Amino acid sequence: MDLNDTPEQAEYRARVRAWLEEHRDEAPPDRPPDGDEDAYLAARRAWQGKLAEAGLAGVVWPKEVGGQGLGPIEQVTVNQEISAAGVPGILDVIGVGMLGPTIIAHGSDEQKARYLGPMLHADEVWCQLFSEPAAGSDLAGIQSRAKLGEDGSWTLNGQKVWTTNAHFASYGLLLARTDPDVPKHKGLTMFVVPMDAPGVTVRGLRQISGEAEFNEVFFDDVRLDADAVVGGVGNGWGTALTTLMYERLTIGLGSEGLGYSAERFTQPIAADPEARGNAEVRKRLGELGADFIALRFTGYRTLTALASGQIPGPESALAKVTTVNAAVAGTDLIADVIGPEALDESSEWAYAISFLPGLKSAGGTEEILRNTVGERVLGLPPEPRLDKGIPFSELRAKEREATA
Amino acid sequence: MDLNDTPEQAEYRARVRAWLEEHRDEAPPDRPPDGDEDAYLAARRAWQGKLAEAGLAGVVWPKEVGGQGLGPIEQVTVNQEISAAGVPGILDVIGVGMLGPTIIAHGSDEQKARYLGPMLHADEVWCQLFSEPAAGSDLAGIQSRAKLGEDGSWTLNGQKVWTTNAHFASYGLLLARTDPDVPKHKGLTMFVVPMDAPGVTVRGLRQISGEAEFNEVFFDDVRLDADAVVGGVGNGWGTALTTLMYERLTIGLGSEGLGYSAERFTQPIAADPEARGNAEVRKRLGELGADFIALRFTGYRTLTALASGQIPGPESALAKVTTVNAAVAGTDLIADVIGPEALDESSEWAYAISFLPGLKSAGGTEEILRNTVGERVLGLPPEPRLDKGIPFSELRAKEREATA
Amino acid sequence: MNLSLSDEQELLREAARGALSRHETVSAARDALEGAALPDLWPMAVEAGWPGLLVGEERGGAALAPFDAMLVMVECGRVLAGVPLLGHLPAAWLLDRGGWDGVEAVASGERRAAIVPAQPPGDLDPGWTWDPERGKARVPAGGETAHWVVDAPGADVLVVVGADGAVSVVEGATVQAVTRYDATRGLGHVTLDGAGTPLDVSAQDAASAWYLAQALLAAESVGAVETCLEMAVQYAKERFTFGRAIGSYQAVKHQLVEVLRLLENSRSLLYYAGWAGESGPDELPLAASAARSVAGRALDAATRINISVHGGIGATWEHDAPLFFRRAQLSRRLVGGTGGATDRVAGELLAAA
Amino acid sequence: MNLSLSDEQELLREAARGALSRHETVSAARDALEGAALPDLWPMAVEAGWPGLLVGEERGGAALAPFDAMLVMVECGRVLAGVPLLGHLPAAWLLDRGGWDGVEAVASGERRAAIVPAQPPGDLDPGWTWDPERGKARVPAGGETAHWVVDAPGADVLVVVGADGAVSVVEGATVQAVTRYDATRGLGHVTLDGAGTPLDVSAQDAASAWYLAQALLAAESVGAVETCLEMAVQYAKERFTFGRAIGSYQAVKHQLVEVLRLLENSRSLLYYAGWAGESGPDELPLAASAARSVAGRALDAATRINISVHGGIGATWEHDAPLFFRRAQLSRRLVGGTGGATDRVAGELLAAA
Repeated sequence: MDLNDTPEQAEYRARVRAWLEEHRDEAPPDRPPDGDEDAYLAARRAWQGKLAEAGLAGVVWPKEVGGQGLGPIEQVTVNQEISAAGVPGILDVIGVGMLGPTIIAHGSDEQKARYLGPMLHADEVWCQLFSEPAAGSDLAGIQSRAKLGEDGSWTLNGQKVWTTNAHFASYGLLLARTDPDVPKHKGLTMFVVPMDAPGVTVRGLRQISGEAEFNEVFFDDVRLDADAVVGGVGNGWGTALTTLMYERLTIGLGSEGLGYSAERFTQPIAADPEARGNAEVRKRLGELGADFIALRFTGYRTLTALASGQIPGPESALAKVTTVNAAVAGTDLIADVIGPEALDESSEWAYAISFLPGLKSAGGTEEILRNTVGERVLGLPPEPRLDKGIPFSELRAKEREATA
Repeated sequence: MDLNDTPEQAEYRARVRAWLEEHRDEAPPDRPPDGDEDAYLAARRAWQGKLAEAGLAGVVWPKEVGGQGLGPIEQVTVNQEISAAGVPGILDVIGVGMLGPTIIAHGSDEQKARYLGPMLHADEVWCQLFSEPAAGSDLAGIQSRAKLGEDGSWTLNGQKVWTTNAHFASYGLLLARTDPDVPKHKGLTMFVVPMDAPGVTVRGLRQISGEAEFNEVFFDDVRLDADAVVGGVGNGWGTALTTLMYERLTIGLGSEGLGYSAERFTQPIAADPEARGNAEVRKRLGELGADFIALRFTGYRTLTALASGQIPGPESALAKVTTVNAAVAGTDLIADVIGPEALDESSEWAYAISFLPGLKSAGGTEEILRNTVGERVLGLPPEPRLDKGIPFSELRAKEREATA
Repeated sequence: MNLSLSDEQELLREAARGALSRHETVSAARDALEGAALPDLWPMAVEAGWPGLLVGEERGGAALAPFDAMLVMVECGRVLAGVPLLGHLPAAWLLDRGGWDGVEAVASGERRAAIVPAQPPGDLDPGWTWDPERGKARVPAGGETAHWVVDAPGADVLVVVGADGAVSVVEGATVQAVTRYDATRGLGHVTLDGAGTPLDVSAQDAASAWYLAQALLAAESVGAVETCLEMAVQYAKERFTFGRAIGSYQAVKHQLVEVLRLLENSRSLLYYAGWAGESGPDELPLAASAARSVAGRALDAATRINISVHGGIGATWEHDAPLFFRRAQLSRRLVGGTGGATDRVAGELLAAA
Repeated sequence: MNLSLSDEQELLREAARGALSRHETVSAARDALEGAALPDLWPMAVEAGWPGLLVGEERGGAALAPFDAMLVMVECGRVLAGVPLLGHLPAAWLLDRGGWDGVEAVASGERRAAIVPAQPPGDLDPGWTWDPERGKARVPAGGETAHWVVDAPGADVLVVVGADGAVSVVEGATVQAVTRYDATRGLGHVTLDGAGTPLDVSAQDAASAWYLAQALLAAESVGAVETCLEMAVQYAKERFTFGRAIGSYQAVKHQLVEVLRLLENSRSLLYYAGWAGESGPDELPLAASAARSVAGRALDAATRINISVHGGIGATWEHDAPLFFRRAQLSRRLVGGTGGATDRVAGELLAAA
């Protein structure tokens, strides 16, 4: 058991740190200042470009597509050093972290050549177009429909939701139903969608805080060429699983990345002499603090597994459950100690209080995560599935009937 | 809203109190002293006989079967006065509270004439023979088998469990499968079983505390006459539902009867100057204390409903969940405050700590209760049932296959 | 023993629900977060006779009991109505007890009152405490500004409970209106210059006013829990995933039943608080604190579970669920806090042991 | 960054599991409740070299790290083995640090040691505190009898941490053996007459011994949680109700996943405590307290859920589940208590803020 870098890792870290030291003045601030969002985004794109040129983006991408061909430990080293330097990381975490690897795994040579370079340098930012209003936990239940025309092109209609960055993305990776007459996992296909195509409409979706952290995206007779298909017609579910695996990996390594930590929740209590001596406050702080510290070491364990070639399983999803619940306990505690002033909309605490309920469902509800872990990790028998083997069109009809 | 007695109720209460005042010296102690259990039971039987003669047992039974023909408020008045007088109540709570009403509702005239009188006077104590090792939450899944002979008599084989009082009961009311080739709710029949019949074996079942609070009962070719059937052959499930309704009622009115209360858990903390000033201890006490007080008023609400002719629904089952969980919170707190000494086997707290885990499952697990309330009270859709309409014998075969 | 509502109480409740249903209070709660003015519901309250609910008949009131006022609060809570009764009712009750001259105008609602409350002494703290800068009661009274006073903005008359439980009437105090997270809740920082008129009430009356506020807040919370449960149950029946309504899954079903369990416990304690407010003053501190404690926990659970049962959509601006969540977050930290009420339950139990 | 076990650690663990599997420790735990003598596992421990795990090689020990000792404790916890290592290992480590003459015999296991620990000063309390009559650390040291000292009965050497953290060695103290609820746990009330020999260790060493005990207890708890989870999962696969295995119901499945979640968090913290015990002494108070806190919560949940998943049968004398429940109930209240460890986590975080 060793928490320290090997000599090679230490050398890599030193190089990363040196580069960041030299270039930190070129970095934009982490959060947009009041005012011009376009200018801010441009600065973040430029910064990602510099990181990519320095080899600090796409760390785990293969060399032949412009990556560094390194491992997860190096990726985490880069994350840690970027965080320590107090500069922002890459802008397009979703593209580089999840969608790029999907194209690398399933895309055609042409797709790789066309899309990966601009993605890595943030010349083109990407968004993930999987979730739909009617298909939440049941991702395969999507209804967006792409119909094949006689000329080999596709016509897309439907709606996506919870789409981060859609309002400035150049492309989206989209899952659509191409055959409703087979069981639901079988009739799906993955597409690359230009976000400026005619018929694409993006609308901000405001969260509890009032900020539009996500978007809804509407598709109205959007025409897609035959070469927009990624991974083959009807193979959309398998292609999407690759994205989801990388999503889990990003979350598994990023438990501290959400900005919640034992230290953050300790600060306001340490500043309050009465609260810091109150047994109930201390119990709550001790419990949530221990949870956050556990998460740090769960991250190290995940990394150890990755470094020895294992892929983290659904159990790393449990880290998300712990993160959300400990953060809720933390904000509850802080607001109890500080009182109504913590609920001022401009307070970091009010922001967190508003943000956490949505985070609970993001990336899979806690209920679905527990199901998955119970079945895949503990080997417990699955729920009876009423939708197995039934054509999607028939399923929908049944649903309408049941709620009528 | 009135918490006080009406003049009529007050007069009834006064009469009950006067009788108890006059006869309290004749009452045995509430718990057996060390030593002769047989003598103690004899004293408790005699005491129930006196209560019955005074009209303080079978309060809600109809007059024509020896009861008082009064309502639930009078029953609770009697319970309260007996408790206030510090004397034990009736010995055969299960017989008089649940089994007698079942016989009253479904029994033949002969059965009522033969059994109800001796039950009420505790000349014959009864036990409930429903639960089985393999049929826990799924009560209808029982496997005890009664086969009809050519002479019209039945031959019973099987095993029952969690049977209170079986070791001194004269009779049991037993649910057995009489037809395995129909779906499971349909092939059941209720029987009266003499506990001294050849082939009946009773074995004590020890709980966590080491005490045998329940029994297992084994039936080995036990012969039952045709007139042992209660409520008709194949009608056992409907007959059992009556018993279960009275069980719920007994629990619903008896939330304070388990001996847990806010006051009881307050006592040891009040005696400890440091604990009573500790914010964390106070928070835990405040929460569980408020829960117990709520239970008291939930009981009054149930009683109000009963008095106006409504039957308490499954929601009164929630009172049991609150009781068990608040009592667990209470014992946890007390043992944290007192330390290991609270875990001395002779301590009331160690006894409660040992007792509560079993209570959690008794009378239906928390999970089943939540299902029932969710479906019957909130109107939520049921779980998909894989066992519906399938003959019992076939179900069993499937189970064996799945676990093989 | 009879806990059923009287016909008059049923009527009062139905009338309240009817009156409130004529206003779009929930969407107003959302608009108010963006700066829109809240609809003025005071005329409706005046018409319904709510301002004088707890004032004697000879002074123009309805002479009803705390439980009746709680029934009205349940209805207000159900729809997040911004009716300033939480501040007014205990104030009006104290003014009536103290025989204050102008009580008729307060009872009629012509003038609106608000209480600047203080927490009565408890088993650990012999002094009166009040809200300083936090929503908690832990600093001895005597500061110059009372923070987070509910319904203070716009009140014509402030009834101030000071150190040692003495009560005075203040007209024309400086009130800085503030909004925090739940825009339906009027809050103010009240600067007291000591120029009040003493009101002739006992310290026991001042204490009862505090506990009355706890009971009213508990009732209001119960109403909000009812709505959250109804919303979540409805959605759980309609929303399908993996071929089944989500309400058929135990994970969802059991959470909704948990909300019901907390709701039923809260309702039971409203009866206790109502009974104590009318007939058992010695038990009012325990009863009202227990009601506040359990209803506060219920509100917290119900608003969070309502959002999570709805999934992502439940956490969006346009959905109603977050408005109830905002209500819960602020209520939990007002008038001594839910935690303070729980502590008081323990204190009362310990003092009686 | 590498948290995988070394080959030696894998071997140590396998050997421990193998050695323990040759004893019927779980049924012995049941029999002991009825007065039967526990099997003496000390010879097995001696043969395996456990008594000297944390003693230097030149003194006859194995010179291993705290994490290695924790791996052995996990295995002991899995089968409720009554091996008195919780008292012995911190004592032996202190005796080695202090260069005590007789340490070879302690390292070999020829003589058994036990620590009479004291809780190091924290952010609120500048003094050392120890277990008085409760399992808590809150009365300043100096009393004559230390209660509830783990593994004291039968120990040849007691290592006593006194007021101000001074450590002394006591041989032949009066120990009153007691049993409480979990008959596998040796407990004693130790009467100290002050006639010990001072041991030359620093207060920091004395503090580390306390935190070492916390980490060992955490590890032992993790082992018990593993077994409970395995038992419950197995049963949930085999037991059918309403035509389905109970493990297919979310109510059961999600509870088992909750145990897994707590277990994984506990395991992560064992790594932290192990690392701090070897390489990060400044972080040991935080790391060991956090491990104890989370593992204690895990043990509490796992033992209760294990019983309830089993239904009624899980609460019977003949079943193994209650034996683990008994272990949890007592462990929670020993060596400062799980609650004390949680409080210390807060204290360390606050002191560092």
